[in-house]
Amino acid sequence: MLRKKECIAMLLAGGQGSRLGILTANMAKPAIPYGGKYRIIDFPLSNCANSGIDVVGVLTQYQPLELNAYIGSGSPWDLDLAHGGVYVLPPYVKGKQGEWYSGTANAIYQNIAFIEQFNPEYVAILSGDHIYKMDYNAMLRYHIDIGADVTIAVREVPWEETSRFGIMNTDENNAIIEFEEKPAKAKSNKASMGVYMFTWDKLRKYLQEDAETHGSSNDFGKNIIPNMLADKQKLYAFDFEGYWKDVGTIESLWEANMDLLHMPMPIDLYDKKWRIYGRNPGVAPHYIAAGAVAKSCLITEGCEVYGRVEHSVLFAGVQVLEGASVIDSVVMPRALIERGATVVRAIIAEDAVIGTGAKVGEATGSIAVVGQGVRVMAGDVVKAGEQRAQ
Amino acid sequence: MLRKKECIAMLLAGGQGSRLGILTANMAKPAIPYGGKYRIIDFPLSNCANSGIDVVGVLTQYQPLELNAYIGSGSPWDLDLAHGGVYVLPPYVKGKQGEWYSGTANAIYQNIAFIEQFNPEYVAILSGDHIYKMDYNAMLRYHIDIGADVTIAVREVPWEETSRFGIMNTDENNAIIEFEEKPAKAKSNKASMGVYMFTWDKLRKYLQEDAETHGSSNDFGKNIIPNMLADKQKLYAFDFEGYWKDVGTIESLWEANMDLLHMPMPIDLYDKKWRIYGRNPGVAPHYIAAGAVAKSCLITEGCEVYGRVEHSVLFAGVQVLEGASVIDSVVMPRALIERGATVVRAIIAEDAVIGTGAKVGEATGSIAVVGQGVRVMAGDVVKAGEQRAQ
Amino acid sequence: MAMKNVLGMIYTGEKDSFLRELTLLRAIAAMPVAGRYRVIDFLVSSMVNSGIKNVGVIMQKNYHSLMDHLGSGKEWDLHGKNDGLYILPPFLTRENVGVYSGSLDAIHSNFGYLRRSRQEYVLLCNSLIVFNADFNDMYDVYRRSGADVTIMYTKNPGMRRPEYGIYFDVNAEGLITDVEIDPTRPRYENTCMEVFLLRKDLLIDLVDRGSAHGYHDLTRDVFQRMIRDAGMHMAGYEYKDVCYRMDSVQSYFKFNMDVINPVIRHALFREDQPVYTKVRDEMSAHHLENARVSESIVADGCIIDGEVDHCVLFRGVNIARGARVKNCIIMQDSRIEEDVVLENCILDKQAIIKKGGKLIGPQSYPIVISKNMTI
Amino acid sequence: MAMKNVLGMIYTGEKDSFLRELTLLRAIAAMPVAGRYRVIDFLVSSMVNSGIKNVGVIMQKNYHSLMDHLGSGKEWDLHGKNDGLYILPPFLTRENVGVYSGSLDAIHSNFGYLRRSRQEYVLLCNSLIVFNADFNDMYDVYRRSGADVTIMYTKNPGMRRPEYGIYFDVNAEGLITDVEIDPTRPRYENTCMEVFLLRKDLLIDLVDRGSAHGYHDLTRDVFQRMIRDAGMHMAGYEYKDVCYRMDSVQSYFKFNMDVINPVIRHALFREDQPVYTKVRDEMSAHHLENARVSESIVADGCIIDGEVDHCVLFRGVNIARGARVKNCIIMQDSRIEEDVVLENCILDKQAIIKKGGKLIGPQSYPIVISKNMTI
Repeated sequence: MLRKKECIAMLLAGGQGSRLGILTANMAKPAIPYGGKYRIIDFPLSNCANSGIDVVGVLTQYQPLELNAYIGSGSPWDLDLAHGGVYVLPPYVKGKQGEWYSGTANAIYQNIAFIEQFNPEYVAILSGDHIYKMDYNAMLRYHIDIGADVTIAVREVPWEETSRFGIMNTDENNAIIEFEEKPAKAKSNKASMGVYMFTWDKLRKYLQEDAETHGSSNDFGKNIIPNMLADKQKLYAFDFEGYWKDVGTIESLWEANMDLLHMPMPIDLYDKKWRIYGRNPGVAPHYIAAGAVAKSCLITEGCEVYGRVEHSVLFAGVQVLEGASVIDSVVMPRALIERGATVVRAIIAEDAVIGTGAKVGEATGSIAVVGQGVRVMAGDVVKAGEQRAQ
Repeated sequence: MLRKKECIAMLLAGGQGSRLGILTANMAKPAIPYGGKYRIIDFPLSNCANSGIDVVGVLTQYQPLELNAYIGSGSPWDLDLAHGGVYVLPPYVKGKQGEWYSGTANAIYQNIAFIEQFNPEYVAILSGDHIYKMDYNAMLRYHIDIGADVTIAVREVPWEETSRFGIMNTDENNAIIEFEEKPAKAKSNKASMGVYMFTWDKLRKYLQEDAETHGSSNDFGKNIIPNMLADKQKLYAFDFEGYWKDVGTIESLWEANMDLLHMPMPIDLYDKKWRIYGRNPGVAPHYIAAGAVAKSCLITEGCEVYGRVEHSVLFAGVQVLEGASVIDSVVMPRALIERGATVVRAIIAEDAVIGTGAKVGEATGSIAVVGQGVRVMAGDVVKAGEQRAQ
Repeated sequence: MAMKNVLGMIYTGEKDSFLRELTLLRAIAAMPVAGRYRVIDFLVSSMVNSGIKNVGVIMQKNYHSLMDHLGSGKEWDLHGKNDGLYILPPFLTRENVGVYSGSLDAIHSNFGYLRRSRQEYVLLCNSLIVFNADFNDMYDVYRRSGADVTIMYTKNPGMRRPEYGIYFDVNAEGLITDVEIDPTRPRYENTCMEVFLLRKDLLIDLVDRGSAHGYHDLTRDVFQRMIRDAGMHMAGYEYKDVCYRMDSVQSYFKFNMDVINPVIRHALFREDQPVYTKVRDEMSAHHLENARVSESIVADGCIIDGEVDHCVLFRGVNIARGARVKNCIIMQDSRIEEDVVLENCILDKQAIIKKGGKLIGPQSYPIVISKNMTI
Repeated sequence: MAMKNVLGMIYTGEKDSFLRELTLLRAIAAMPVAGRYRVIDFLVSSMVNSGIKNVGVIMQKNYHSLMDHLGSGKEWDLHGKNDGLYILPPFLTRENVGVYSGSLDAIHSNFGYLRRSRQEYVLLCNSLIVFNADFNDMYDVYRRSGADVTIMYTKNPGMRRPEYGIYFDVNAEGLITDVEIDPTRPRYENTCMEVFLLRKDLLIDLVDRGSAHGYHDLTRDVFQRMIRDAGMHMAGYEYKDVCYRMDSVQSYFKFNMDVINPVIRHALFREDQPVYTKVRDEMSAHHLENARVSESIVADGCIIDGEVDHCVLFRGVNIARGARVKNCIIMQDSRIEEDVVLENCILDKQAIIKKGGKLIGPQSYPIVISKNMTI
């Protein structure tokens, strides 16, 4: 009874993100706050909304509570629809027993029945943990025009970093002729962004074959794409230019936030034609007290600044009290920086409290992290690179 | 950041419903169609909406796909809210490993963090597989006024059936002094309806204790309630009068549908003050052709009747072609009864096709069942009591 | 996803006097049809099914029930923060007392909405035609043709009216070469459906210029002049499926009677292009022991114990035992008591025909019973 | 869940001439306040937070921006099929050209909505007072008092107006014993907040009778007579928290300046009673290298590189390097260019002050710059 959809998206949001340390102790990686107002998953969801894709399945299995509550009915992304919308898809019991997702391809395989409800011609497979603005509709038009079975979004990376990525070797028509996972000596610098546009009939066939293959990792990069290449299917690369960031580590998460303090921003988040949507905390505008200093920083609703904030990103409801200073740091929602505390080159997670006169982070060295809800006692010190948990 | 809620509901919809045979082969019991326009879960969800409860957690783990799609954003029950709404809660991975729900109490235990987000004073625990109209707000007011720790809805059953139920023995104030599961010789005929109103602080304490008890079945009826009784907590019965039906077997599902053909209906579904909401298929009014017969039956939108329909319930989009007859039967959405076929004392599941001249069911004996999407070939016979699967 | 770039705009201020009592308190767009729908449902659903995400409905007068029906646009998935359904009543300012003097004036008053919206194209429609179109096809034709405006037309003779309507001549390339307005006898079989597709900036420009010259009606005053004077290219797009014009009691009656016919009904209600409407959460219809229903369509919530022949019964209608109803349209929550005889009648909502009543009208001029009447 | 049985009804037709240019194109209820809100947000949010599920907003004139702001009611979770947010414009029929002659007339025209709704009680409010109340307390007092009507009042001297307003005497039992309307010097300190709680059927009866006697204003014509003539019991309910009346440019300016103060702001924006508004999905505000912001509130989407002292900056405001802005209210998307000096100004939306401009008003009579002006 569901209306046929030309294209639906499946968003892989199951990542545990263990390289993000204590930040992902109670939270799936796509739920991590980013950029003052967002969570990482806002980017692919907003891209879908802006591209006109109105069915999005979100595949989760790790700590989905925060993500589930955050996505809710999907209304921030206009995905609260009667005919489509956003669906959170955890593993479930079929027949007598349940089965967890064993890999990215398996997660899609287990949800074939979900996809078939919408009878789509094309399925976009997206990753839930990158920061970028992309028109999936343009990619779909390219995929259709070129007659591909699968189109893979690629971007050029510096040659010296090619060994960290899945590299696509293409011919002069952008057809993919070879795929190398983290090659020592790359032949191309086109790296996969983990964004795939599949013709659904083809994908279903390869998912089914993969599921029957004993010993498969059930992974798109390791199994599905190499199998399709081996079978001489039509694989094309779709060139993407623009900001793209994997926020997979503490350092890269911090850097991605600092990137926004450059003028002009490397990723334009003021762009009214491609807004990034997120759940709004619904609090009053931020307040800068007499005598406070706020410069080269992003500050959002609900913040109250009595102290000094420089070259930092403050999320909703952060308070920086008199005499406290926050420099080169990321302070997540509702954290409290008490009087005289200093925070330098640090990430302070949600609801953390930095006590009076405490010192977090150092002007050089690795980023210091204070975990969600953690209280750093008055006068205490959190060193560069330290991750302070409960 | 979530607004405090006085009372939220947790709906146990994990039932596999194995006594419903092939009807639950691909579908959780609460998703079973009932009454021409509804699915079983519409009753507790509509009761919540009509009672003013606007946060409902739906606990599923068995075949949740159909249920998930059916619930969607929650809009049919006005539960598509930014501050609350309906949440589907399957098991998930915490830390390194996942855990399936081991019992009704365990399902709630695993979702304590979900509940605490709303900081409720009271939590209603509901079962997802009964047909009844009940004002949970009235039950809550009773619970508060009498100062109970838990209030259990009870209804009087015929004395000869007491051995099939959980029986509450109460004193003159309706305090529960004893609970007997399926007693051979009952002292009371007040049977639990599986509807509990808990003071959340108390419930949380007992859930935590139960989770630490080795060998517990993690079940409300077997563990939580007996433990509370043993500890002399305040347990009260809340008397319910009115229609209540457990549709746990093929026969009772058929009967519950046939009940609606009595005038007046034993459960008034035309009541504008307590509407039962459901997802609307969005099809045109039903059509009765020249020469067709339709009497003593419920027919809904999208049906087309060219043949004969008597004392039956037709769901949306059912077609009964020329010369076909449907008597004393339940025909679920989009089933097709081809020319000259006869259906008697049967349940025809969704999208089934009864071929030309085929005969399903008999005038006496057990109910015949044709499963979802099954095609009964032209001229074929499905006997009384037979369950025809693919 | 291509039609995302098209804004739907519906003008609901049509002349309604031939619909008599039926439009006393409602716009034509809000007329109940086919058992559970309103006229506007077809157009809004067509737009949404075609992929349009932003629909503005220009209200004129009597728009209370239309507003109530459309609500937040949720039934059409048009309730988003961006785009969605916009209800555009004639707005009252300190100076302006509302009431537009024509479609041109109405669009002019909504330039703010037009400019704010993100779409580049506008699909502009009147609201009195019932049809279920996939506009993607028209959009493709428009894009390929390079014409300034593409206008939908039909050859369906049922859409022609003596001394009324707009008729085209269309050449082999699909371009409109002549336009006739309200001819006594239409010379061309191509009847304008008043569905226009054009660039938003062109629409704004045309309306602005038309307004400045004191014109009132976009179709009648502006488009005809465009070909004649401005040398713009207008292309025709033929709509080949079922369509009906709701401009009189007779045409309203005919449409409802026709829709009983499965062939017509299946053409209008297609599985791949559903027609959405406000949901009432009614129980199924109950056919009781003495019901004898034949060649009729019946909405949910009806309770029938009498004889019903070739009728359209809306939601919540009661037909008591012994009543006989033939060739009638009976709207929501009306009650027909015992032994009533009705033939060729249109009963508006909540009408009651008391026991034994008898009303037989001629088929060519059905009796109309107003809302809430008890007879 | 008790307030589920109460219908919220907001009348937005107040006299707005003292707000000058600011209400030229918008109702008072739609006035932008406190950086990201509209006046009506406080009332609708209070109702919703108190558990009211059905809110009707009676529109009068200039309601375009108010309608646009409220939209489908989604931001307040008032977009359901049952109950929800109802926009009630003066509706035009063949006979009626709209425009109510007063609150009584307005409510009378919406009897249909009142009767259809399922609630038994009505909380009736005007729309020009800003406060954040939990109405449960008032409801409890009303239920316990047994009075026919309960009316909210305040002793806040800021709410008094010479020759304007309604003042009560309240006895020890909380009953209102005298009402003064528009006295030159109010004799009582209890100022009516025009928030009434009563049974729906009583409201309908009072309005019906008032209408029949040719009265226009519910508060002024009917309630005063109720005590004097009909012997009905009216109880007072004192509201003790922060409240402001938006009835002139001065009071509007004062409210915005006051809300910068954390004590006032925290009293109005409480974590347990959030104020909802239409979300614009703006990026955070960016304070650049040369920003020097002090004692101000700043909404998202602002880009600041100049000096800002004791100001309210709405969403998307730009303050260029070298600009100095003091004691100003700067609405959405306004742009202050290099080296501009502004003091005691109210800039309406999308105003532009060109490089080097200087505008200094007296604090008692701030300069108002209209929407879209470039200076």
